Amino acid sequence: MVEITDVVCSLCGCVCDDIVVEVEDNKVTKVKKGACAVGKSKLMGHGRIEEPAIRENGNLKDCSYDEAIKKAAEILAASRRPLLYGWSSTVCEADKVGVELAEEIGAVIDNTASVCHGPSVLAIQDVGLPSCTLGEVKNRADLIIYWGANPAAAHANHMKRYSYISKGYWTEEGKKNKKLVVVDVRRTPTAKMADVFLQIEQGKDYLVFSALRALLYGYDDVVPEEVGGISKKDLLETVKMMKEAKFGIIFFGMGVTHTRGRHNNIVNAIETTRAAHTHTKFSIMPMRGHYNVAGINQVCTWETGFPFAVDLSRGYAWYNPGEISATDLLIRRECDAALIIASDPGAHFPGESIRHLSKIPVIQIDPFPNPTTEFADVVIPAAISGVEAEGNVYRMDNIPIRLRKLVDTEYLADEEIMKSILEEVRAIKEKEGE
Amino acid sequence: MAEGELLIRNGVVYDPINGVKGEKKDICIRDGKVVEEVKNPKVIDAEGRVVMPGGVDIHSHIAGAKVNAGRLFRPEDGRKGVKARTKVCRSESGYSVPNTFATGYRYARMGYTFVMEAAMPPLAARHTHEEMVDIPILDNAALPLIDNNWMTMEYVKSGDMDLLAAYIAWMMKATKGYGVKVVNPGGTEAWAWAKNCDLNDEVPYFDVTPAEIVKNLAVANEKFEMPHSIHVHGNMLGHPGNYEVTTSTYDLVKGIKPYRDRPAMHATHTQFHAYGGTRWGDFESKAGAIADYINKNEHVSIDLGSIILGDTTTMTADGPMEYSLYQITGRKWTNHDVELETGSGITPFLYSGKSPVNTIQWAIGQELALLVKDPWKLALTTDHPNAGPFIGYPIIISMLMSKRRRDESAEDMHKVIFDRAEYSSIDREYDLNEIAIITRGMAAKTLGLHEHGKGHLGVGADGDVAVYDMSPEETDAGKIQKAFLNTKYTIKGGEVVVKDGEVVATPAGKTYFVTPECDDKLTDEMLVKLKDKFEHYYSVNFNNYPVQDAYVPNPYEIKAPWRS
Amino acid sequence: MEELIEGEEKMQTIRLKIKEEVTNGAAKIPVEVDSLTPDKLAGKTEAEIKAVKVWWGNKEENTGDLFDVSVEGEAGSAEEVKIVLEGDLSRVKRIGDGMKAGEIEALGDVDMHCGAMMSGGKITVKGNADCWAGREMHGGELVIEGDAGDNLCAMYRGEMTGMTGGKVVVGGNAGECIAQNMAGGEIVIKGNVDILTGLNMKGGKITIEGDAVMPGADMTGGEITVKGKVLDMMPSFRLEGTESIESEEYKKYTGDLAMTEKKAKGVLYVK
Amino acid sequence: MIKMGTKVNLISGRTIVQGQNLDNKLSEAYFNEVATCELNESDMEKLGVAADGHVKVKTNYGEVVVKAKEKAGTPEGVIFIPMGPWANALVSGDTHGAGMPSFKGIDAEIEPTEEEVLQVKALMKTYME
Repeated sequence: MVEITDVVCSLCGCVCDDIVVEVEDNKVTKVKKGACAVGKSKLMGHGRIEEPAIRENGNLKDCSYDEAIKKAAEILAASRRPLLYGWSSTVCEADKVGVELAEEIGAVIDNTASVCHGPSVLAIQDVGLPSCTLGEVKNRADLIIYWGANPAAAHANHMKRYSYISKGYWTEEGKKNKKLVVVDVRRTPTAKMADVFLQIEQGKDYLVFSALRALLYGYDDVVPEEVGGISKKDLLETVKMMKEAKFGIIFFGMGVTHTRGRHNNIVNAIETTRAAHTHTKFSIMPMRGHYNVAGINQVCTWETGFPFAVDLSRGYAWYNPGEISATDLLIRRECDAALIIASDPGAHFPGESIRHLSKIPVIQIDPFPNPTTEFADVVIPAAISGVEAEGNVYRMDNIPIRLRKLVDTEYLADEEIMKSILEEVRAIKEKEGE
Repeated sequence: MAEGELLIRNGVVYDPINGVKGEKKDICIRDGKVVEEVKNPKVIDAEGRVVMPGGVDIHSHIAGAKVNAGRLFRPEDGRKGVKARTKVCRSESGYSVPNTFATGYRYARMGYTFVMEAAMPPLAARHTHEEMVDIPILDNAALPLIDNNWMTMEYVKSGDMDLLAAYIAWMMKATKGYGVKVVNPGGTEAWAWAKNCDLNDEVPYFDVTPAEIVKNLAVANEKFEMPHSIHVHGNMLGHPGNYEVTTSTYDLVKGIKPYRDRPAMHATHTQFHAYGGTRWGDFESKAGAIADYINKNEHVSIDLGSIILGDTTTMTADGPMEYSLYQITGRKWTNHDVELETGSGITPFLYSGKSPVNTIQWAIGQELALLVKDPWKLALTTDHPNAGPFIGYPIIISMLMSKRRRDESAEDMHKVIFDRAEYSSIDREYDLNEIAIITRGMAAKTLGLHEHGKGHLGVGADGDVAVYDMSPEETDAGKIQKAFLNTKYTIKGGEVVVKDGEVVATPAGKTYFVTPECDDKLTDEMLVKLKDKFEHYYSVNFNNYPVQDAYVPNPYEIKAPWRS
Repeated sequence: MEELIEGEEKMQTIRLKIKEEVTNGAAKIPVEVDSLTPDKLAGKTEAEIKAVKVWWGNKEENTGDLFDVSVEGEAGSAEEVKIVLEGDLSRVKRIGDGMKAGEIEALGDVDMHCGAMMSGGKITVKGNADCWAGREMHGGELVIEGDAGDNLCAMYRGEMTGMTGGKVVVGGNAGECIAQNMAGGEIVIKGNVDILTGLNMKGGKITIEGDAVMPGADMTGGEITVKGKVLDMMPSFRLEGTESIESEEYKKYTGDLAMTEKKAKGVLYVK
Repeated sequence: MIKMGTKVNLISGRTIVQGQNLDNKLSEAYFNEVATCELNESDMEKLGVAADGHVKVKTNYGEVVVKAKEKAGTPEGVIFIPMGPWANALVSGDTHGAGMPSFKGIDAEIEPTEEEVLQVKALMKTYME
């Protein structure tokens, strides 16, 4: 038995890096410290895609890595509008090869941000993002607002490590001298912990943000007695807390990005932060979901100039979420082949888009079988990043951390698989005399 | 590095570090290095053309967290510079915030082969390195920010210079960094509470002043044989009337004995620090006062931070300054405070020749170059992309070389240029030797890179050469500008990477970093304090903090022994 | 070339009918026709037009391979060119993208970016137009007889300014965030609009004959008139009183105060 | 579509067990967590469904059968289905020019049913028809 310390969790955007595990017979046998229930489940492992496979007459048939990679390359090289989607539950090293492949075959490359915090990115492009690292929150924040976010379920260590319950330099006493405000449609487990819970009417976030801004700027006279299910009295109370804080932070989740208004809700949340910043220090941060969704946004940006939804069909980048994003392409039946890596549109895309995906050739690269496997035509098993493979990832506050390799594996890492596909595609193109 | 031999024949060579001022000369390269002679070389005919060592940029923001945040939040800038991939090149995008590939190609097209990334937040150092590795062709290095760090301020307060040096050494190694960067010392920490600091203000909660931070970092830096001095972006950047803060900052290192023949401080993007007046309404150039100081003293070197007119993306670890800028423009604004270390702000900005303030800024950048007598004391920069994108360098070169060009430009600008700046009264014109100094020689020497083969063409130097498609007699400013934008040839490590302005090869560059050598006992003592910081205040574990070797696949290590 | 009698107008009509095989596959891959504007085709013969490249997915194809092309008359300049697009145009993107003069008529529903960045001439869409029609429009006229999608006349991502000039009329409804960052020009929507019309607008005029949801958010200038109902009125506008427009009473609001009083120079008329 | 049931507002989102089984979606644990629909007590009563009773949820975009679960803190007229294949059978793919489907705030109708809840593989099969 070996104990490994400083293990980095490859599950959610918290990327906790103080985990201790025990490894025996090349398997993680115990998670001793640091991980939440969700992270622990990830580290302990689940059933795998065992062999590479190619679908024949409706059934997946096992094959070698070489055969699967060759088949994948053939599909991609022949495609007029290929989609390369996923990238957030793998490491940046693999993402880089993905962008290179997208350029090589004139593909659209998109990542799971488009169905998660893509709207946040769009908002940042309109107004910017006054933010900070999570350690700043831990050391300084005395007002924490979770808006449309339920960390108790989705980012279980977030409050403990970084925000409400954590202890830092100016926050030695933990939650004792902090205030927690939760804004949500449901009284979630997070909401139950709050000093103030604002139960907002579904879909009215935009209006409430605008009301808060008007109040923060002092126009109490125009704001009506109730906005989005919240009384003016409660809004005024919240504004008072914001103004009186020494360091405030808004964490927002998919409760805001998924709902009516989408990115403009976030624009408004950021504008609210700016308005609060005229009184005191105020920051805002998206609760990024997958452990490296921030990372693929980073890689895609430094390589193409744009964070997601990038069309390279003309050999240069055209960026336009809403047109180039995966859901739109699928619902509009635009693409004629897809490579899905480290993500599961089968489970997380609207049914309408899965319908098209199930009709075109699909290549899946993933350690685990999932709904996407059900219609994938080529299935390539991969090593689990953070357990069987190392590499760089970006936490939700864009801090880069290197995932550790804990055990050996026979499975190829995503980066190796992607490199092989790229090589194979180049060989095909060379043969075709391009 | 390319194997084999290359001969660059009959060029007119400007190699200021070796005292070569426009001599017709052959350059011989074997296996990537300059040699005395070659036997069976590939020949490049440079007949009558200007030949210089590969350019060295002392200060540019090309890689890392805030550069990428700039790209990410400016798709409207991204779409300005798109260019399709070719058989050799990846696709390009961006104007003021180009993607990694465009960054490498565009610098190489201008004849540059080394660029210093000027600000690396230590906690995000991996990010800087990931991008630097992705920038083709260029050799590069990065300066970690060490000045607003709690560790630094605590040692400054306690006066433990050796422990501060031990911290610098550890940080240099942990970040694979090149030298100590200072940005708005104390002010960025204050910004975490939405405040700022002037040079002699107390930093909230830390009981030290920015002046003390600067001085002590300079002292601690010189405890090692560091190739570079501390690299300082002082307090009150961009504020009218800041020139006195600037010269007071320079004064702080007077009397500190540098390890070798370089100043004890490099003061960067000086244009932003040479402001007179009391507010924007009576804003005026104080380039003359700054130049006077530089002319009379040897302990400070500067780079220009010269303005390029047009839209750009400003970005700096100076969070409060970016906030002020955003308040002026009302445009989008990103801020990113980094725990225990630093911060950053980003906002787009349009420099317009119709604006009196921007006009004076334009004048100041060039006035500095024209009024500082010794070009070895200054380097050409635009603090890319803060004062404008680096692809504007040829504009500044043509201005410095042509009084006529400057007069023409002044006519197109706001009339304040005639009464609140010295611009139109200066007759000096740079010659090509001086241009070679401010675009390669000075930077290489100030960074200590000339001892590692950069910035010159002496035997043993790297085979990095720029051949410009112009004769040394050229006086047409337009033609000069064009020649400096796209080389006839750029050669990197003996390999032709640019031919006729097109990138033809994209070898990977090297990452230069400095390893200060520090006594174990000192280090251990320092680590007690540092580990406590990690245990209680950082959000990343100590063992996951240092940049792993995997991030620097092409390393070039420079050891910096402790000075006895 | 034959000399023209003064005053006689030359006119060229270019008919482009998309071939069925382009649109009837399992995947409906868009064809991008930014190279087929009157400006770019003026003076070209039928054979030359057939050879103009258009992007279809990741490959460039000849116009003649994707469209049946016929040309009547001749033209010396773009003003004299009329392009008629026919067939299933629902996956034809960038119709009239960047056009400066001349006329385009699209006989059916069109895909995204129709009339994007146009600065002159006229586009008539006989059906619906998908998102980003009239994006960053500077001048000219865009008539959409059916519905318009989201982001009609908006800016490109990250840009400060959307539409700056020209006129747009939509016969049916329009989608979300139309006229975002609008700085000039005029838009008339005969039907209803979805959320956030005129978001962050700074200038220009929008008339909504039907209903609107949260119109005028973050506006700092310009004018929006909603003749139908306003659902979810922004809570950060100030009611200034009533005004009569075309002999009907309207409430006049100014805003958006969420942008601060100094900037809140937008005017919103609501019946 | 003829609408029969009670009108509700559908939202989807994460849960902790859903997260634990993110890499384990073909499992019983995932099915038991995700193929469910949370309602408040009074809505449960109104519909006349007991805990674990089956309900059919319909929207303009599809319909699906899931198990009902009572959950305090859910507002009246709102139903919550954990993010996953069952919720996604119901949501709109219209991204309104933003790339993001409408995962929350969908008009839906809900009614008790005797029909079985489809396992994930069977559910995916329906897209291949």
